[in-house]
Order: sequence, then structure tokens, then C-alpha cells
Amino acid sequence: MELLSPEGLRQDGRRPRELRNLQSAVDTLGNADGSATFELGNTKVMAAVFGPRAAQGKSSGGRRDADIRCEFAIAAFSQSERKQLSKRDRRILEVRSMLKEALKANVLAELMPGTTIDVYVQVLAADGSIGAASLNAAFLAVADAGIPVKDLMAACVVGLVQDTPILDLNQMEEQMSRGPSLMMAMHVGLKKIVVFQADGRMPVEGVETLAELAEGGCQAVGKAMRSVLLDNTRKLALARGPVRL
Amino acid sequence: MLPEIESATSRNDRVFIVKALAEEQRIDGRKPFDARLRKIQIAEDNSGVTVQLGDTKVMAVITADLEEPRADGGRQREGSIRFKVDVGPTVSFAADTTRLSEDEQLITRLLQKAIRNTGVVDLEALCVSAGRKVWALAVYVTVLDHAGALVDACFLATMAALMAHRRPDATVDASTSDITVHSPDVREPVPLSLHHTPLAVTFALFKEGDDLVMDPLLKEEAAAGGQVTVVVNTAGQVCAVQQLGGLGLSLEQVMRVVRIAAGQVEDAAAQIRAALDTHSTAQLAARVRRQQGHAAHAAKAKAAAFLDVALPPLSTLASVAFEADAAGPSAAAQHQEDTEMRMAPPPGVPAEQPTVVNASPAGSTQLQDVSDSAARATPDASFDAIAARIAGTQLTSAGEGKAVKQKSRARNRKSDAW
Amino acid sequence: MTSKGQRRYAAQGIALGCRADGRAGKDYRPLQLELAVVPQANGSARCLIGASEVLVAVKVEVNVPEEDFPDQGVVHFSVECSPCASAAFQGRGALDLGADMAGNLRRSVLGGSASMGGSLDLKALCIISGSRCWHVHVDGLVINADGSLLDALSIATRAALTDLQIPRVDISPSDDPEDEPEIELDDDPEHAASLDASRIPVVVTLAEAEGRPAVDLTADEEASCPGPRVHVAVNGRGCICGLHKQGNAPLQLEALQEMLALAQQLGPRLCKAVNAQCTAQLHGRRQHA
Amino acid sequence: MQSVPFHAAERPLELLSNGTRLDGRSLEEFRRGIFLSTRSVSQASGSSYVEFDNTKVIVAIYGPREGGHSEGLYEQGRLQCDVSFAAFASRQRKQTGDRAKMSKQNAYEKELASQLCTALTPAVQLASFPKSVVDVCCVVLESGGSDLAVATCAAALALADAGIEMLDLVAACSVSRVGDQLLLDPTTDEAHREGGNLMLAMMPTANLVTSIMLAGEHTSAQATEGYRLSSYLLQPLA
Repeated sequence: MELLSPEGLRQDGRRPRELRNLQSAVDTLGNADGSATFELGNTKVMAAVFGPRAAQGKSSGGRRDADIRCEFAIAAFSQSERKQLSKRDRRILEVRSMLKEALKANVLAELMPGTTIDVYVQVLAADGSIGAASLNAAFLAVADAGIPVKDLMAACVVGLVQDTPILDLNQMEEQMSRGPSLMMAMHVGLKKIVVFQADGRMPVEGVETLAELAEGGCQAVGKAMRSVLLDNTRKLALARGPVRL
Repeated sequence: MLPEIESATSRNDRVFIVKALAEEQRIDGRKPFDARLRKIQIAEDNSGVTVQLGDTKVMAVITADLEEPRADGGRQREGSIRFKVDVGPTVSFAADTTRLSEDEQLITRLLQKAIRNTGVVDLEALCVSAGRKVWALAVYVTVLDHAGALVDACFLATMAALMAHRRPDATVDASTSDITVHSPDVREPVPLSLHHTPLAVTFALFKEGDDLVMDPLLKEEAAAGGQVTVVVNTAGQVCAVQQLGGLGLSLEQVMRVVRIAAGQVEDAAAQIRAALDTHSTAQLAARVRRQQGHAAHAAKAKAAAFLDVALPPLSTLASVAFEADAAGPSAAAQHQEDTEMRMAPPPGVPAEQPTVVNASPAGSTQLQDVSDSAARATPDASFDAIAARIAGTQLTSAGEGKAVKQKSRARNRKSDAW
Repeated sequence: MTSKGQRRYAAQGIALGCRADGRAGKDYRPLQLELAVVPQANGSARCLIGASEVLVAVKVEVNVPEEDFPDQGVVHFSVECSPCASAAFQGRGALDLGADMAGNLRRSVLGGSASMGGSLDLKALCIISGSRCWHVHVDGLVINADGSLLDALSIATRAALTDLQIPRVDISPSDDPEDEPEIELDDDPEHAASLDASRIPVVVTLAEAEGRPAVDLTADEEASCPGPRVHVAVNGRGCICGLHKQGNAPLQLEALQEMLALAQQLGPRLCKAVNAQCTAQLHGRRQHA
Repeated sequence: MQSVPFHAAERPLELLSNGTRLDGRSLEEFRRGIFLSTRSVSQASGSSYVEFDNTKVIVAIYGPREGGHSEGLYEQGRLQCDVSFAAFASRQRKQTGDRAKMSKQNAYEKELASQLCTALTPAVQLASFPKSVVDVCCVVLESGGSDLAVATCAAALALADAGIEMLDLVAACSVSRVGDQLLLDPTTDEAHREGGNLMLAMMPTANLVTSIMLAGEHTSAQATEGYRLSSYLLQPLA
């Protein structure tokens, strides 16, 4: 099956450089200190942050910074075919360590010595770009928890299909295209790349094309996330009563 | 960056590394874009490869089994390849089991992405009988010593092992459709058909990502702000890029790293090829000799091979040979040794791994660390013994100019094995 | 909540019939139910009881029946407690809880060990006796934990099974009688069948403080009530379909009787409310279509 | 005593003839071959071996021992239960190759373990061994019906044998509903055809329920009758 029609449209009718419908919300769960959901088309991810709280576990005592721990799970019903993945599954572990690395790079952990921050991410519906969506949800939850971070971090996935770079791959495109893909997360204000995971065979220039598209994608996602966070802050400010300057 | 490694490296060490780098100096005397000495040893029966990258040592063994193909769509005519990376807890001083298992998983994933998913191995060529039997390759990568740039060494070992691998020939009888696997004695084993050669190049990044070093030592990894591993093939195509450690990089910085990496793999690939060439020549020579000699002669050679360990003259000669090689050390090499002595504390890691490695899962491979250059330099030694040794294993070492390190290693080895 | 005083306050509230959020002993928190929330499932529902939130998705697949029951379908239950739901669910902590709740759901829906006398007609899930039947996977996911999880899960399960649409299968016998007949799935939602879920019970969890039973405990109340908790599965007709005691304290037979009576009184009301919600939403969807 | 056949023998079609069960019991009668003994495992702090005809269970108690730090600190003591089936315990040998079946078996064993824990804990004076753990290891040698009930009785005996302070012994029994009739202490064949079941564990002296579990649709009269039956009949068992 052709992923791009002769008119240059994708299977779901998008143009190559078009994001899917993006929806996100913060403060969605009652128990967590920070929580968020992030939807990208049919992909839906929810994240919760507990902490910073007094160090948990043996190894984290006496640290000079906060210990960031991550857990990642995919609901059994989230894919079109029912599949229960164990916590030790390689795909789970891969995303988990990516989340952890990326958050470590973003959170100003040295400001919270001797604490633990738990970030839990749960995929509710999986339709491609799970890693990026998870990272976005996790970041929103971290921001919602009021944890100091370097900058707004946004992630997206891009790929190359029939020599055309496309933005925000869905499940079908991820599976069908054997072409290269790139998952990238960046600090949108500082323009610094935090996660760069490319795979597939491509010339060096291909990497550059993909990276440039991904940069644009991250900026767009970041913009949406910023507005959600700002809205939430406004709401909180209103709930507090009139602001006196 | 990683607390476990941090604790194994002092703060002073880290500061020093960063400062020295500002003057383009590294603690082992290399320039920022120099790779360490690579050594590639190929087992006699082609089943495995041991690779050394500086002190990082990795072994890769490939097994091939006939299996039924995967049932899901379109895979009926394809063999399979899977990877198992094993980073034992004994490997590094900073051993922390969770961290190591994360390493294992990261490397496995990268091997899958860059070797399996980019179609290095022609899987369709592994099909014996569509829908019934295909070859299933399993690549076992065992890390013997971790002294930095583990991913690079793993890729080097895996690719060398894939290139050296020979699987027994199998044919399907047209009338009965029985599958016959031919013994290597009857039919020449078949090499894998490989489409391209991806190799990994790891960089450690310092200072906002502007300073970088290739092929970092473990200490440099600990001192660095982040790492980028680029997997590139010899045609300059990027197969995977992985950023680690979370140092924020600009797009230009990432692209710079990728470009530098693309220029570096040819060298490593050439070394694999050289190793393979020497290996196959030696193998051929050994076979010719085996066929020329009578049965009695072969038995004698075999006996000599068994006595191998107890042959003092050769070991002395070997080290003499190394010293002869090192007789005219270049100024750079001299400098290298000086720096090493001044800056590097005595190695805290346990002495080198024993050189006779008997670790193939099949339990059959014996790798013996015998330099063929050493063998060449010993015209007086018993012909039989040398023949047996050449037949036994091969070692090629490229980059002869840097013989200083080799010399000291040879001395170590003398006490270990001979 | 950790302090002793707070715990005692909550326990006394239950004993006096006046709880921290103003409810009496046998009041439920507001219940919200939403059907067909997971597009990739054959049936799904989300249930909120107060702040507790669960999601149940049902998926069906064609598979072989169990050896002992060749002409029945198979229903599997699993419950995952997402660590997002509560800080206590971190790591492997929630695995046992999830398995416990899944077992409880299974017992209350399917009945005894032989899956007979349960509330589902498993024979309706048979496609070809002895070789093909539907396997129904009921997967629960706890999204936010604030007490009464099993209650919420059972309600969502009932709703999700009501929502369940099983595709029609066309069986075309192959030419060779030795071969398995071919089975084709009909994707058209018009032709899909639903399952009779009207007899599925809901679970009412009761606790007692000083002899007074109470339902729908919040997480704080659960932590404060030292007494035993009893999960009673009750169907629409008020019959008890399952019973399970939890907690380290023993239970008087009389107290149990009283709890059962309360459960039998509340259960049918709960079922009715669930039914009303389901019908309204299913109806709304049909009109929309 | 005849033993359960290991090949998949046909299940009997009729369970009752003239009001008597296949093994000659009346509806409300326990199995006759009841055998209880203690001190069956020499290394354990306490142990027991219990037979109810074909249901054979061995329980060993270890501890109290220091509670592991990994599980956090508890002021009171804890019981940790483990139930496992011997490979030859059931009609079908335990599957070792099939992963799906193994995980199913594991899940079942885990479930039984947690139920055993619920049934025993109320009777044990946890305060008498603070911050410590008592391990209850239960092996079902032969599964001949009412396994959990028999295991509970055996575990209570073993706890007493180990000298763990308890309020009372715990006795347990199962009742199966087959058709409209309630069968006490069902065998595997009877349980196979049940429409519902009830497992009740109590401390007989104090008449306190430690665990109750019911599955299948019951009218309240049936349920009441069920636990009246079981509670009444449990008295002599203890």
C-alpha cells in the first residue's frame, strides 16, 4: 500500500508536514501532585508526577540532587490487537529509559536535594509516536507539579516516506514504512536538542532534513503545550482571587 | 552524568579531563578524534570474533539454527537474526546491575535498529525452504571488559562476526523435498550475504557540546556532559543516531557530530577487512598444509598444538618481536607513554582477561592470542608448532605505529597465558 | 492520611453515620458512567465514583475453547493498576492488588469454578463446538484510586459488556471435511451481536465501624477503618452472586447478615442506575448514527 | 483408598443417586477419610499434614523471622502465605512448557495464597511478633476438591504446632451448589459441575468469620442456608 497518494496526501488525509489533532490537558488526576493527558490523533497518553517528596529507597539518600524515577506502561487494550506487555519488555524499558534521560536533562534536580520525583506514564491508546507523546505528557505533568525545569520541552517523530519527510507518524506509517525515522525532543526556547534517536538508513543530508522538520514539529507541539500550561496558570490565578500588582 | 560512574571517578579527574581537552589533550595522549587501537581476532571455525578497542573487550559469537519461519505475513521466505548482549557484572569497577542491564538493553536495541532494521543481512538468502525451514541467526555479544565506547566495540565485534560467519550449506532435494545440511568437510560453508557495513562511533561531549572527543575512555564518559553515538555505514549512510546523557545540543552541533562520524568508519571497516583477509589466507595456508602432510604429520602438528602452552621459545620470541617492532617508536608514541605514566593511575581494573577464551555457547571455539607477526618473526621455531598455531587462530593488529601499548600488553600477556 | 487522630475521626464519622464529605453510611458518591470510550476495543466504559476513576475495555478474539468445556466461550479478566492512580501503586506493589481484583471480578461474573451459574451465557460465545469460540478479554485499568475500586470496576465491566459488539462470523465449511472450516469476520457494525449483560452483578463493598455498615469508602476511610471489608456482588434481582471478605479482622455472623441485607438493598438500585445510563447512551448513539 | 486417576478420565454425569453422593456420603456429610497430623516437616517451626480423602495438603511454618526491609516496616507481625500445587496434584499434570498455562497456574496459586492469608490472619495474634514475618508454605499434594478449605485447616494446625499465639483455631469448609442442592465438602468432580460455591472459614469457639467467599448466583435464602450449614457443621471439625 502506498503511504503517500499521488497528490502527496497521506492515508489519513494529512499533508506530509501536518500534525494530527493535538489535545492536552493538565491537572487531570486527583491523587498526583502533577498530572496531564496528551493526545495526538488517536494516541492518548496520561502521566502523573508524585513529588518531589522525601527520598524513597536506599540508594537515593544523601544525594545532592533529586532522584528522578520513571515508570512506563501500555494498557493491554491500547493497541488494535490486544497485547499485554510486561514491565520488563524491551519496548517498555526503552521508552522508560528515554523518558528518564530526557527528564533528567530538563529538571533542575540540584535545587531539590534529597528528594525523589516519580514520573509515571500510562499509554491509553496507541496509534504511533508513543515515545514522543509520552515525553510530552510527562513534561506537562512535571510542569503541573510545579517542578523547576530548564525550559519547555517538546518532542515529535518524523520519518521519511518515499523520499518525502513526513511529520508525526501514526501506527500504520510506523509499521509500513521501512524508511528512516527520527524521534527528537528539544528545549523549544533554548533550541537545544535533548533526545535524538534516529534509525533507518539515510545519507547525512537526510538526517539534516529530518532534524529540521523535527525542529519545526517540536516548536509547534511546544506552542500548543505552552498555551495549555498558560491557560491552566490563568485558571489557577483566577481561582486565587484578583491579582494585585 | 551517571552517579555510579561519577562515584568511581574523582572530581579532580573530571576537572582535569575537561581542562586538558581545552588544549586538545586527552589523558591517554590521543587527539580528540583519534580512535584507540583496535584488534580483531577471528576464531578458527569462523564462529566468533573477539574485538579489542583499547581496553574495551567484546566477544561476538554467531550461531545458526534451522527453524520454522515466523508465521506472520510476508516472513515465510525470510530467515531471522536476533541479538543478545550480555554485560556481566564483573565488567567494570562501577558495576551496578541496574545500570548494566540498561546498557545491555540500549545496545541490543541499537543493534536491532541499525543492523536488523536497516537490512544488513540479506534475510531472504537465509531461506532454505519457504515456509518450512529458514536459518535463524543468533548473535551473542559478550562484554569482557568495559573501558569506554562499549557500543563501538559491540558493533565492531558484531559486524566482524557477521562478515566472518560461515553457515553450513543446506540443500533441498527436489523430488523428496528433504532438507540436507552438508557438513563443512563435504561442502564449503557459505558466507552471509551482507548489504552494507554499519559501525558505531561514540563521542563524548563537553562544555555545551562544543568540545568533543571520539572513542571516549570510561573516565571521559564520566566527565562528559553527554554522549552521542552515530551508526554510519561505509557508504556514508547514517543508520542510527542516539543521544545520551541529556546535554542539550543545537541542531548544528548534532549535525557536526554526524558528519565527523561519517568520515571515521572507513578506517575501522578497513581493519575488519584486513583482519578477515589475513584470517582467510592463514586458513587457506593451514588447509593446504593439512592436505599436503600425511596423516602422521597432521597428528604430529596436533600434538604440538596441545603442547602449545608449554612451549617457551615461542613466547620469548613473541615478546622479542614486539620489542623489535617498538624499537623505533615515534615521538608521538613516546609522548603517549609519558602522558600515560604521568596521568593515569595504575589500572584499578583487574588484570587482562586470560587470553585463552573458551566461551562460545557451543563450547567449541578456542581463541588464542597469537600474533601472526610474531609467528612471522620466528624462522627458527619448529615449523609444526607454527603451523598449528596459524591454524589455531589469527590475530591482526592494525596501527603498528602505536606499538608501545602493544608492548606493555604483550608483557602482561606473557605472565597470563604463556 | 497518616495521623491517628485523622484516622479516628474518619472511623467515628462512619460509626455515627455522618462522614467527612457529609454522606450517610449507605450513600454512594456521585456516579458517572461513559460508554464506548476506547475506540479500538469492542466494548468499553469509564466509570467514576467520586474521584475514583476506572476504565474497562473488552476485546474479543477467535480462539480454541478450553478442553473441559468445548461448547463454551472463554472470558478472561485482568486488572492493571496504573502507577498514575496512586503513589502506592508504584513498582510491583499493584500487581497483587490487580490480580486480586481481577479474580474477584471473575468470580462475581462467572460464578463457580466451572463457570456455570454465572451471569453470562458462555454458550452463546461458542462458534464451532470443540474447535472455535470467542475469547473475551475484559481488561480493567485503574486511572485514579480513591476507594471503592472494585465497585467502580464491576460497574464499568457491566457497562462495557453491555456496550460490547461481537462481530458476526461467517462459517464456510471447507471442501475437505478434515480441514478446519474457514471463519470470516464481518466488520459491519450493523451485523454485530451484543451479549446479554443484564444479569451481571455489581459489587458493593461494605465496611463497618462499631457495628454500623457503610458503603463506598474513600481511600482515606479505607485506611482508617480497621474492621473487615466485604465485597458483595449483587445482581439486578437482589441475588447474591459473590462474596469476598478482605482485611485482617474477624467478622461476626450477625454483622455479615446485616451487611448482606444492605448490599441486597443497594445492589439492584445501582444496577438500575447503570442500566439507565447505558440505555440512554446507547440510544443516543443509535440516534446519532 | 482409591486415588485420583491421572489420565483424563470421564467426568461422572450424575452426581447423586437416591440422595447419596458418588462416594456414598449424604448431602451434608464430610468426607470420611479425614486424617490430621502435625510435625511432618522436620526443619520447619511447625507443620501439619491433612487428608480429606483425596485432598492431601502439607503445610510448613517458618519463622517468626525478621521482616525484610524491602517490604517496608510494619509495627505488627505479618503472615506471608504461599500455595503451590505439586506437579502431579491435578488431573492434568502441571504444564511446564506452555507459558500461558503456567502463568494461569501461577495466578491461581497466588489467588489461593492471598485467600489463605485472609482466612488465617484474623486468628493470629500479630502483635506477639512485631516487625517479623511468619511464612506459611502450603503444598497441595493431591487436589481432590475443597482444596482451599483443607489448606486453611491444615495451616491453622501448623500455626498452632509452631507455637504462634492465636485467638483460636481456624476451621474451614466449602459448599457447592449443584442444581438446587447444596453439597458439603465437594470433591473435584462435584465442584466441576457446580453452579456456585461458598467457602467459609471461622474461629469456631468465638463464632467469628475469618473469611468468606461466595461465587455464583444465590438467592439470599440459599446463601443463608449455605453458611448456616457450613457454620453448623464446622463445629465438630474443630
